[in-house]
Amino acid sequence: MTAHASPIGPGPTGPGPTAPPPAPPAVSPLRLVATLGISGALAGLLLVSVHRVTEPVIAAHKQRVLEDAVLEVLAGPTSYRTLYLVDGAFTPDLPAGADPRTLDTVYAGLGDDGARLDGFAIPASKPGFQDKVSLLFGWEPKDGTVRAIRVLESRETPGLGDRIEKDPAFAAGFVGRTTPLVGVKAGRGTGAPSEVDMITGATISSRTVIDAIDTTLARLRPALDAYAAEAAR
Amino acid sequence: MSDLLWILLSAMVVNNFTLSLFLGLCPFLGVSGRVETALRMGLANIFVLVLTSLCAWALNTFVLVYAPFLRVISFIVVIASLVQIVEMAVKKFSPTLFRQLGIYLPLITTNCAILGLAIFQTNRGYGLFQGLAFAVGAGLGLTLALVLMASIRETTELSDVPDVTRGAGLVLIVAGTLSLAFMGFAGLLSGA
Amino acid sequence: MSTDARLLVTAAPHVRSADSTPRIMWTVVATLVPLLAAGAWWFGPGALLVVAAAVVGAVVPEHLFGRRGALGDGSAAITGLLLGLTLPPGFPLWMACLGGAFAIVAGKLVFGGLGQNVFNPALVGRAFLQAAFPVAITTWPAPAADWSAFRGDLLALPLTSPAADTVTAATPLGLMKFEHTGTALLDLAIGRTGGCIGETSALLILACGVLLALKRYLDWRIPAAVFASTALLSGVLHAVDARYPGPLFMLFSGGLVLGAVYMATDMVTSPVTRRGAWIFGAGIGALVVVIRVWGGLAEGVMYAILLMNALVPFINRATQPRVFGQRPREATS
Amino acid sequence: MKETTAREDLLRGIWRENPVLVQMLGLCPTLAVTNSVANSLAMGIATAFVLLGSSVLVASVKRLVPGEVRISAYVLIIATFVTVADMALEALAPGIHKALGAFIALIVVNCIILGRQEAFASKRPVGRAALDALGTGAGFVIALVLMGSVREVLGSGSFLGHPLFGAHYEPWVVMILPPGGFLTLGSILIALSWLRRRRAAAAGEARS
Amino acid sequence: MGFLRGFRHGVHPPEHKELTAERAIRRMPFPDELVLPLSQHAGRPARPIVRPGDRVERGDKIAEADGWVSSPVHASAAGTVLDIVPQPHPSGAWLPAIRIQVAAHSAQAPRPRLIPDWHDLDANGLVEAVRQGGVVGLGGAAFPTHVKLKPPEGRRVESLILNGCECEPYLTTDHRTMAEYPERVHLGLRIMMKCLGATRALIGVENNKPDALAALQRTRPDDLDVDIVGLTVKYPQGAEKMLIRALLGHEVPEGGLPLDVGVVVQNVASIATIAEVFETGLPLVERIVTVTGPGVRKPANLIVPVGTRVRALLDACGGLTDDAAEVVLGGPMMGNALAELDAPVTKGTTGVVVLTEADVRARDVHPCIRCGRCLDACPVFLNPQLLGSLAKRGRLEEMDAHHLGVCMVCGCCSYVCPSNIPLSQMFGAAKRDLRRLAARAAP
Repeated sequence: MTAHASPIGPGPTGPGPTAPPPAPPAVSPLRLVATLGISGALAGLLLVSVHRVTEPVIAAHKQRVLEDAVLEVLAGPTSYRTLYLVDGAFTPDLPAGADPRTLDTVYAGLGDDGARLDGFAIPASKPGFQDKVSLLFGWEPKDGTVRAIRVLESRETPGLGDRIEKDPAFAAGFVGRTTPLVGVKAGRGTGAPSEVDMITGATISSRTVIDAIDTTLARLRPALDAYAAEAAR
Repeated sequence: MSDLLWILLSAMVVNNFTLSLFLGLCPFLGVSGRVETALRMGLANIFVLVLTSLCAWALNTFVLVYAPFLRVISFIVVIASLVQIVEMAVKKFSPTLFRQLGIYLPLITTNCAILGLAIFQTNRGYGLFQGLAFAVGAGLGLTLALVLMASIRETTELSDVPDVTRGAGLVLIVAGTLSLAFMGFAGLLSGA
Repeated sequence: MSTDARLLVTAAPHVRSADSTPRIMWTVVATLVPLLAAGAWWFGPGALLVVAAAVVGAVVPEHLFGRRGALGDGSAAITGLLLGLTLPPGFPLWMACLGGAFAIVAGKLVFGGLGQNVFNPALVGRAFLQAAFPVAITTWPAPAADWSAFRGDLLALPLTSPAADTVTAATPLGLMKFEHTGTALLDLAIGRTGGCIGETSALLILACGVLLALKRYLDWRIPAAVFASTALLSGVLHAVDARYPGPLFMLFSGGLVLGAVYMATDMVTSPVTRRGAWIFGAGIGALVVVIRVWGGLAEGVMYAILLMNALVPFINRATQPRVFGQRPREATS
Repeated sequence: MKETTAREDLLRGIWRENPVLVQMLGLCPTLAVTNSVANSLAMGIATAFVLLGSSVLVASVKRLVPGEVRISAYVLIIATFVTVADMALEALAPGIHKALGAFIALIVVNCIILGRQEAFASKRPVGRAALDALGTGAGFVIALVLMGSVREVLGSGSFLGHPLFGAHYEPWVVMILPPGGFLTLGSILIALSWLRRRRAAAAGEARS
Repeated sequence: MGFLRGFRHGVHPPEHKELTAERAIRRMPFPDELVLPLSQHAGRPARPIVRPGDRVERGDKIAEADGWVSSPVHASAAGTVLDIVPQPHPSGAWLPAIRIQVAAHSAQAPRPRLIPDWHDLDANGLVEAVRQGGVVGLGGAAFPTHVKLKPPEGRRVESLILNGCECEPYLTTDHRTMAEYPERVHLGLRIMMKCLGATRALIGVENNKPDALAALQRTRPDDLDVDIVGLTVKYPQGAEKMLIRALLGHEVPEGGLPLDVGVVVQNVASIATIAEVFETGLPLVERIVTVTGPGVRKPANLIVPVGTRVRALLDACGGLTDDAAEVVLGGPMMGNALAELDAPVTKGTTGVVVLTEADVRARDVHPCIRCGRCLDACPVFLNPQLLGSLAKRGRLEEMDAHHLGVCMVCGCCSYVCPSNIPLSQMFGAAKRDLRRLAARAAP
């Protein structure tokens, strides 16, 4: 919002006069810079301190949220490993100087022994009805089936499209389905293993989720398969 | 390419900066009494938004990776200086343009659309071109909303608006209706 | 006559054309009656109740807060009727009533009543209902076994949800958009399809529209421009990629005919200039195609008209007629 | 400057010169985050915190800051407090932080805050500045919660997350969508204007 | 006639000309008293040159033109000057007028020629003769004719246009004039072309007067380049600018005069009067008036001495019916309603239309519904809808910027408005206010 009172308001703001306080005559530029510099430094100091206090809490929370989601869609494993797509292959090691946000990232579930590959948790996103829908889905590389899905962020229509996030029945419809998925109208499916029931009245939102999974897999599948084959050996 | 187009259209109509994200409301509710003014204000905004997007991208890529907590401060400082520099540059190189846009530039500094753009762009992790598409879309969206509101207000000025609703009340109801109408764009380019 | 005291002194002109605003409005109301009848024929008597609820919702606030005698000009009745005709047959009555009230209050009264509003009030009400109750308004109840039985959950108590287990039947546009299934053109033309109460019988609406256009109670340019631009755009798209629905389907499905004939031509919210009318109509047609083809919604007529309503002041400005004797150079100012 | 009492400084911003409902400032958050009472409350408190902090600080250091860089210094101070609030909220209530999103950071450009610094804190003693900030902050919270209540009750059928009308209530979804924000604030302003007019009319009648 | 020429926009009010269209012109008996306002023309009022008690003969000059844009007044009957006092005027105001007691049983004898024979005069002499004859435009506006006959130095008049449209409903004076005195029309044309040096003339006649067209065709002189053109029936075809557009396709520039496109327009009645003045040698002392409308018992086309009170004129037509409600001087579209029947017929009075209660019943004014009919009606392509809402809020400057100046206050917008908004009345008032403002601003 601007500091300029909007003309539609009922009148000038505040009780005080609008004239600035009497400026001290001729302040040296040095003092101006110094004032700003010092206040900047103080502000920085304050921020750094607060950051140091809050950062671990925030990071831990983020980590927990991610972990929850990853483990939920992996449906089984209790630990996982983060993989980055570098030069067409997944590797757990982040190359020096690379920004992890710009790389495709998946999470490989680890079996009881802490080493065996047990499914992938894969993030996917696609523009939906209102805005981008982000989700995480668990995927079984052996037969290409979906283990579970969880919509992480969406701004779909409340009561309609947001059921992709809020309606457990919708998410349950993905479990065990073979990719690539095909959306069908609820109750109209033929029973094929790739069919997923869409939400009545929220076809666009439902299809967004399905398409996000399909396109992400289409892009990453070679690398995922290669990694799975490597791990199986 | 379709990604960039979606970002642009999304910021422009689907999630219009003003009508859906409530950014840039001050000029929308206040300054937009005349269509010409609204148009110039919108153009000035597009200009500054694009520059801001560039700066925010540069800051995010080269500076804020190391000190994310300085984000708000550095954005606001950069935007303020940016507007100052633009104002000076325009004044020097195109006095005509300055006469037309000049008075709007200071208003833009504290327009939350500019800071909003920088922050949204950062939160969504947009790259350089995505950011530019976002900025252009947002600016066009702002301009569209401003011009629509201005032309509607020119008409309602000539209507027998009851005293009770005259002013902010009516403007907000109109904005609400515009916002309802823009819901028609929901899902644009997503169903295909 | 001995004294001149009886002489009237009025300003010129001393003769006036016979048309009056109430006459225009009530004629429009009269032409809506066949549409109501068609709605009742296809969807059962419950449809009439929905329309009646919308009319009551519109008329009561107009009476309470409007100008003195504002009901007499018939415009509130039109708003209620048109809103009712754009609702699904089994729409809960309390919602229809709320929509009618919102249409009149937010769509008209806040602007100062008849003639002052910017947006078509009926569509403001419809857009509000669409945003408020997205599920109910996209629930198209399947035909009941008995013609006279109420469809859907018409009688849901105020503020409560309609029963969730309504059997639904899809609209032609929904079928096309989400299942890529067409509907026979004849069914579309006479209205033997799912859809809103008043929008299914395209031919009937057209007939009423021609009647009104002949009486000059609506500007034929607007529907003509809507149809032309819709047909042209969808024709081009269809020619490029046959997956897109063809122009005839586009024209006859959904609310396009009703919208073009009755909503877009609302005098208050459409341009006053002839050139403006063409631009306005063409814009509606283009937006309809854009929303139907690339948007997330099956139907876009309502939004297209509302968006163009918002542009009307701008269009009026831009299409001011060139004044008699004005040199072209000045005409741009 | 007209002298005001401490009581006036505190109470003024709450209703009579309510920053949102009367002065029409800070509309962006008022419309953007008030789709639930909890969000409104959090946003209001965060803003009030920034306002209080900045006012106290500005009032304390006003003699040290030269007029030329006054605005820049204020913005710096405000931005600092906003960042603190942002980080604190993210650490303490991550759910609400996610819901408010970018709008926390946008407190920086909330003109209520800069406006109070310019109009009041930079000219008055620390105590008065604090009172003024408290009053204005409270007024902001009240306006936001008013908006949030209307929108949550109608739009979700609940208050602070507690269902009010039972399972059969059909929420008016539009109220928690963007148009609902505009429509709610518009209706509130029209209602207030109507009340003011009625009161003025009544007062006029009483006099005559 | 083939393709009919016309102009764009305009309206089609019911004509009602059948009441008098077939009735031959007859002479009305002299009234007992005449009221001759000093201001019967556009421009400065005339200066009286008689005193109470003076005896005057028919045709005597009783008031002298005061300046170039002014016109003298002549006694229209022999009698005695009673007084010079304010009297009811057709405009609604009370304005100074010379009252003459008509000499009873006077023969109103023809007198020696007061106006010289036209054959002997050059262009300047003709103009002066017309001026002395007190001839003004008889179509309603009453602009002194001699001014029109003398274009400014360096302006050439190519075409003379004769306005025989008579587009106002009810009126038939021009119609009867053309049908009964076509030779007079052609003679007037000849004199006028000589004055102006124009080589070409066009007579525009609306197609609802076939007998007038036929009569003009029949009597057309072979040595003159005269086009007699049938036009579509539409109001306001008789407005100068519309007529020029219809006949020649030219648009008179905004703020300009017909002269700017090389045209002078003259009304048929005025031209016939010029011919008559030169034929009889008598100045303009009488004119043809249509007395008509559902509120008058015996509608007629009458030759009326200028200065006859409307009451006397109506009595000559059998008086008013019981449901008569409004007496309009001029046509119903642009004419003035009379407040008092004592007002006289002046040189500019084309007709007296008496409307009944059923015609003029007050109608409810509704809010503007932006139907755009006024835009489709406005013959000068204004946006009366916008101008009307600006007028309602008194935004005069903006009205001016939206070309209010072009408005002729023809009444088309008011006529079509389904909400009965008095648009043209508002525009007339706004134009007056603007003129007043401009006059005040001028040094």
